[in-house]
Amino acid sequence: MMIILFKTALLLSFGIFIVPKTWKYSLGLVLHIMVVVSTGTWAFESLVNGTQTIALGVATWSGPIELVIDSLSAFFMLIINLICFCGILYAGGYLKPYLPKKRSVFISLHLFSFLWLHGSMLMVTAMRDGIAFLLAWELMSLFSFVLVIFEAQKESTLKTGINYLLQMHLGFALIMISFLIAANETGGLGFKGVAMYFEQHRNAPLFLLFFAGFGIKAGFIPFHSWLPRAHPAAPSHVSGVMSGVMIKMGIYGIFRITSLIQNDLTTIGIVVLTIGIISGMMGVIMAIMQHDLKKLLAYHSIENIGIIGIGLGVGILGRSVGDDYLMLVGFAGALLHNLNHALFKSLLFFTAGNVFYATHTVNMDNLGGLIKKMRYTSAAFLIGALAISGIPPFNGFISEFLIYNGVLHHLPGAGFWMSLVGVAAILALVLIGGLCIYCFTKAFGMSFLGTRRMVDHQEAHEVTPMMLAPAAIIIGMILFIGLRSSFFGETVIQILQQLTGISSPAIMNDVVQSLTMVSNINLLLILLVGAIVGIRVWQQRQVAVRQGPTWGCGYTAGDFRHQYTPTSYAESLRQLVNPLIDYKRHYKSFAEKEIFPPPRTFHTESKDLIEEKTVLSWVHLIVKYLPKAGVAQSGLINHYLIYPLLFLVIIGLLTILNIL
Amino acid sequence: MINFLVIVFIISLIYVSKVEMVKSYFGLLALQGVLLFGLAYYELKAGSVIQLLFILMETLVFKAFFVPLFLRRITKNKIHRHAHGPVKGYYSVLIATLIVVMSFLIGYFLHDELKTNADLQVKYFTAATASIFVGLFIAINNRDLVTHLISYIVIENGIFLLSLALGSDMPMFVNAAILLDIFTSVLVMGVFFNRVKDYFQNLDTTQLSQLKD
Amino acid sequence: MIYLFFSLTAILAFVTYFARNRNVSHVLVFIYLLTTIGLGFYLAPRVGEQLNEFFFCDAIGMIFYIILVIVSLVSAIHYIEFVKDRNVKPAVQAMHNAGTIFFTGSIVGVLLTSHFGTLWAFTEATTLGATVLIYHNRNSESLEATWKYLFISSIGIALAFAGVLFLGLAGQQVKNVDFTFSTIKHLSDQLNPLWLKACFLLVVTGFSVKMGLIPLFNVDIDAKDVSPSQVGASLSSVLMNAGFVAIYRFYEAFSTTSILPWMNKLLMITGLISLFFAAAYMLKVRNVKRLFAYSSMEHASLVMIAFSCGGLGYFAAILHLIMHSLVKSSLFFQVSQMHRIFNSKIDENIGSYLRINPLGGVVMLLGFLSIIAMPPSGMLISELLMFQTLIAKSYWWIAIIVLLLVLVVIYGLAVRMLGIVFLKKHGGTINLKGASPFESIIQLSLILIVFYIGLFRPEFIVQGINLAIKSLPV
Amino acid sequence: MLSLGLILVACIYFPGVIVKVKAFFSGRKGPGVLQPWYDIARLLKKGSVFSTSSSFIFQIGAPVYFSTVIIAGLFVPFEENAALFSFTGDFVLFAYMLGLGRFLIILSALDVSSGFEGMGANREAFYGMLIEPAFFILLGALAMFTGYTSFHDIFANLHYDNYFSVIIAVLAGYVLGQITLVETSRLPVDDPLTHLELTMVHEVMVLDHSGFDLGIIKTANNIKFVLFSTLSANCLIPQSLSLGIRIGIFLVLQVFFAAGIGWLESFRSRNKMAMNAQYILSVSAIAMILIFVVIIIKNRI
Repeated sequence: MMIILFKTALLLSFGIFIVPKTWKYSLGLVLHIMVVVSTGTWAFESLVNGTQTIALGVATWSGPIELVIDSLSAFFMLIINLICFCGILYAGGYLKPYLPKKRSVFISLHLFSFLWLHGSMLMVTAMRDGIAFLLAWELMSLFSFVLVIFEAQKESTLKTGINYLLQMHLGFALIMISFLIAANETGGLGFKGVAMYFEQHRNAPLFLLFFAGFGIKAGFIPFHSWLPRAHPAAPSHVSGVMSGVMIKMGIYGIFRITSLIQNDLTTIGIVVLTIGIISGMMGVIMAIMQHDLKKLLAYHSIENIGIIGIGLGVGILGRSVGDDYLMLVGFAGALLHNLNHALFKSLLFFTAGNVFYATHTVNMDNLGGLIKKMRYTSAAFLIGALAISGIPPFNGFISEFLIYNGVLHHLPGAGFWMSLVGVAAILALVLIGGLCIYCFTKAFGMSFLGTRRMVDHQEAHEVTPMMLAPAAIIIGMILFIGLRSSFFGETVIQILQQLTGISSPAIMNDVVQSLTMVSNINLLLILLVGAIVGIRVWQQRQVAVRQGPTWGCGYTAGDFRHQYTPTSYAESLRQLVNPLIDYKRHYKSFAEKEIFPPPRTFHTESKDLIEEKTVLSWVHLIVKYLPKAGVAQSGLINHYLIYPLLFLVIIGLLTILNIL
Repeated sequence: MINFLVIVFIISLIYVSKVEMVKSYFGLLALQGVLLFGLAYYELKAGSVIQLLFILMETLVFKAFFVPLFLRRITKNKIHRHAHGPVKGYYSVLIATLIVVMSFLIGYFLHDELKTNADLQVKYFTAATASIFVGLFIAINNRDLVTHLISYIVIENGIFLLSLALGSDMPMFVNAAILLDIFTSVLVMGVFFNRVKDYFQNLDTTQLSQLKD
Repeated sequence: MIYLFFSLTAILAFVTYFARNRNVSHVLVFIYLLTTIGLGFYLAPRVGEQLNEFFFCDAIGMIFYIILVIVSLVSAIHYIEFVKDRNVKPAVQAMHNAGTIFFTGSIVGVLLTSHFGTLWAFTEATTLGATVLIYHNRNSESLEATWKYLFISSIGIALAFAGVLFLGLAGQQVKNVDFTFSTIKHLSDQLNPLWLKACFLLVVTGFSVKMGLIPLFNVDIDAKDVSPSQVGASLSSVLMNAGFVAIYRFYEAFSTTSILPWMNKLLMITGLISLFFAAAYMLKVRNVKRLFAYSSMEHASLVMIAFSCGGLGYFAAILHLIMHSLVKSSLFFQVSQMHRIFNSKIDENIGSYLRINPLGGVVMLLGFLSIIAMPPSGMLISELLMFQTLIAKSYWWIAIIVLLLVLVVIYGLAVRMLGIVFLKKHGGTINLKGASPFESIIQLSLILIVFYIGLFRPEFIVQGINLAIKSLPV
Repeated sequence: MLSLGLILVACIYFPGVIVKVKAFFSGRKGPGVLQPWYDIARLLKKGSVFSTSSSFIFQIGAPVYFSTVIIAGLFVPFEENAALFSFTGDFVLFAYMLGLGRFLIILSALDVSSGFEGMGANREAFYGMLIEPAFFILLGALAMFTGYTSFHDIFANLHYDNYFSVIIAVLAGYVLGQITLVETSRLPVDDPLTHLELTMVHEVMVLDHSGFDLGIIKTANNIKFVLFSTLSANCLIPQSLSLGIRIGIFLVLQVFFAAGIGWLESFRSRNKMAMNAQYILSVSAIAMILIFVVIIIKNRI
């Protein structure tokens, strides 16, 4: 039944190209719902009754395709379905202005790719066989690429898209080669083969190869350089889905591989943890330096991936030292953070999309004071910001709390190195948390609070309920996780127990207990805030309340130009991290005898040094020097005859000298 | 006798490499044709009549008579001296000699590499290699179409010698194909040659270098 | 039967040359193609049989015969539109059609012959046929390209013949003068490896011009650029296959001897250097047709690299060739349409194609996906198999180099082709009449075949290829 | 519950004592000990003025800040006497609660679109980010030392069996004291009594708050103060003594803390703004030393 539903949805997707422009979206929505229903049912079933296998009824080069849905796949499937559904809902509102502008083929291509991105991500989670997995994986990259270049008539967007495509292809190639290496040793192209390989050989090299491949998708530093480009270029519903779930496919892959590794655990754990810490720190630091709201969010994806990496790393280390608590709880934190990040990051991107929709800019230097024009949007953004900063009573805290718990629980019994590692992990998490607060007070304060900074966007207005609906759904989920965290903690730990085959009720109880406490306290907090606000309202009724100008320290002519700007807000941190970022300020200082100075402009920019060093320098080298090697096609027939001569002579010599 | 012919052939090669006046090519080609006929005749006396006729066709009629005439017709007092490449005058002679020496070495090397091999006629082989490489050298060194044509024919001569040297007798079908091949390619090249001339007025191939990257 | 066919080819070519009425000459070409189809049906049951002393019909020949028929049909169809659009002079058209018939016939010969001498002769014939086709446009560029092509490939062919002569010498030493593949293969291990090496080296050098590899690739690129697009299509699909088959014949014959590793190394070197140059030019060229020409070169070199790995690589190589022929020809056909619309083949003038001509744009897009080996294109599978063999042979460095160069190629293709499809550019005048949905649909179907192969693993193709490579060492 | 009671008791005189001591050192008589609370009570009764550019964030900022501090208060135990809430990793929640409060107070500062308050908000965020590691490293060290991961268990098992552990007690007390100064923005990081807005941190943030909001913010600050001093008291008071004596010691200790702060603020000058970052980081560094001490004591090396 469900299989038919799923397949019909995928088949009907081609209909998007045929139906008239105005129906395309509705058709897309229906198809998405069909996909969500079918796969969601499977996911729930397999969460309840354990792994199930579904034959898709088509064969590819590696034989018939079948979806193997175990609890891990199911978990990710549910995330994908939720976010993609919200995304398509949001797209309905967001795409409206484009409908008249764009030719219908573009709209169809976009919606088609959105559906197929959804579908291919689901398949990625459910494929075990190598070729099928790789097909699904590359399809995912492909369709996300098409989605990114929605505005492809702009050269910058297209360039970004191509950059994205290339990096994804590189990642794909790495994964493919890793699979092939395993297959070459064991004869099985797929996760089975990988598992066998891990049993027989050293794990670290292959794992790291896989990690690089999946890491490019996930956006671990130094494989991150595509994120801050692609997300701002893409339309918001796309960046929401990409940053919310698509990069999680990389994490999914890493989880899969992690569940298979057998030895070299310490090395692997240390590497993953280190990369996680670096990604987390650098991600958030770079984020604070941004002016573009969506770029800031993109860097925060890197930071959150870093947190997940930390969770994974401590989990692996826990396994290596045989501390089940650390392993399970660390993994649990990482796994749950996938869900959490998917929720609040897509929420943030959708609300940022609302801002763009209303003001046609996401440059924080020009925003400000939106909260008075867009109450709901800004409230939603605030909740997202609190959640992503890992602040109770929202969901972000829960997963970070789990990771903390794992590490802290391990510390007392830890050996020398492990205690240092644990402290490092805690330190990183704390700093990331603090920097997140710094960053999102900036993001929210600068874009929504105060008064407008530059452009006068009087025309800005609250967006349609259609575009707020997904935000509402997600906020519901966020609060649900925050207030019923024990349930989710239990679920993820069960999933991990199935995955790792280690089950210990004691750990479960401990985690459930503390999570229950956390949730109750969150509830209490909300009630208390409510109470105080109530008292306050009552008190305000009693006394005189009036409006007045902001206190200006005696200076009465203050206007919006006196506000703090994103740049000045970031300044104090900037001085601390200057070596890490290539910071430039463009400003012409006053000349010696400049009596009537002309108006001046001031703006700053900060480069991503890691990207510069690791990626761009090489690429520039190749693009600059490789074409210079193209000297053969000189156009002179005489030259064309030299090549065969040389070829014959050289090969002949090599042959005679038995070198060849 | 054979030795005499081979030596003359090789000398002709060296001369070809430094020719200045275009028309003196034709005589050389004719000469080479005749020499080839002589060699072929000595080689294939034993062979069947048809084959002999065939060789006659190929060498005397075609190589020695038709081709030079044809070339003379198409270049009819239009071009006298041809455009040189980087290597000029007697240097090209030096290089040609060098090539000849090299091919002697190769021949020698092969010879005592393969004592067993009765069929390999080292003299022919040497001449053939020399001719092929000299042909390539001319083509690389000169920039005008006539010389390119000439060089092609020189190479073909080399191939012919090679077939003598290796004594591998192809089926008639193939021999016909070879003849046809040289014939048509020279013909077609001649045709294009004319067109190019009409198009670019002079025959310097540097004109023919719009297509490049 | 086969002789009948060739005589028919000659006659038809002759007649077509004198048929100065447009429709008549079109009809003649189609009649000829029908006869090729007929021959195909005649051959189909006879796969693996010796037809007569000079011809036989084996799996690989049959595979590429089918592709030959498909591509020639499509290109003939496109030529009709081309003639209408440019209103080609009847004389020129007659010449071209005669050339087409001759060209196709000679390629059939290359595919079906079982004798090294005739193989060489037919390859030579393809040169002459190709010359006529390339010269079609009768302008200075085409003149230049034709001259170069003719001259260089004549020399190449001459060298190849020298190679054949060496084979003959080797054959003589065991007192055997029969040049059929079977006999040579049968006693190739008695032949003197030195001569075989000389033969193979010269043959690869000579036929490289057909397959578009170093050392003689240059003229091939020019030819594909200046000739009409449908000719470019056949050059980079049919002729490339023919060149491959020609080299394959020698390779197979010698594959049982001690020089097998040497041959593999040689082909590997050829492939790698070609790939390098293809990548280098990919970043340089502005002209779409040259871009595709270099991409053909890249694929040819990938084929060579895969082939030189042996084992699964043979399979990968042939599969790759099959799919490349379909995709690349359809892209070249699409270019002819694009040329009609924008009246230019330089990418600065061609933009937002998807908006101007949606169907054609889709063809370009899917074609792009196919040639950069993105799923659902089947090229993914063949490249995957190629990497598998590279890893199985543990050629790590080669694998890395190939990977990087392929990435560069993808970058080059992406920048140009996606720019054409999406970017807004202010080019010259746009003539929307040029768009022809009918043609686009044909091209689309060619690409969809490749997608089908990539997704569903058609059994007959797999079996055909396995049959073709079963005689090769594992 | 005991801890809560003690905290409340301490709250009553803590701020007053500071003021008294400062007055004493500056040769004045100074107001009564309960004066700060009278001021707060007056504020709570007053009406308020809101900036025209402020929004609902400004309205909820103060209440949230207040409630978070209250909730945080429910975590703090008095040695083996459990607090209201106690579970594994509760101090993580404790810290993040305060984080929530900080977040909202910063936002309400930014809400009024004033340069000064932006400045204050920025510094608050920055220093808060810098000081949090010290707190976590400290508790990590204590967890390693005692083998438990909740306030209550840690302080219940903080036995000073050997003289080494005295070092820990002192260090922990010191670090907590420093954290207190930063968190509650006193000297040397911030001077609440300065009248130069450009150099204020916390005070400048609440410039636009008035009446009820200001009242609860001040209350929250005082409670926060006592919370941290209670934590450091937990580290310092040896458990061998009987409960009554320890309560006594606690109350006296609070007076000492308050007096100490008064003394500090009378004789020490504020850091230069540029100095602050390094100063706060040095606290984390000292906390790091604590870790190594524990490693040595537990002979893990």
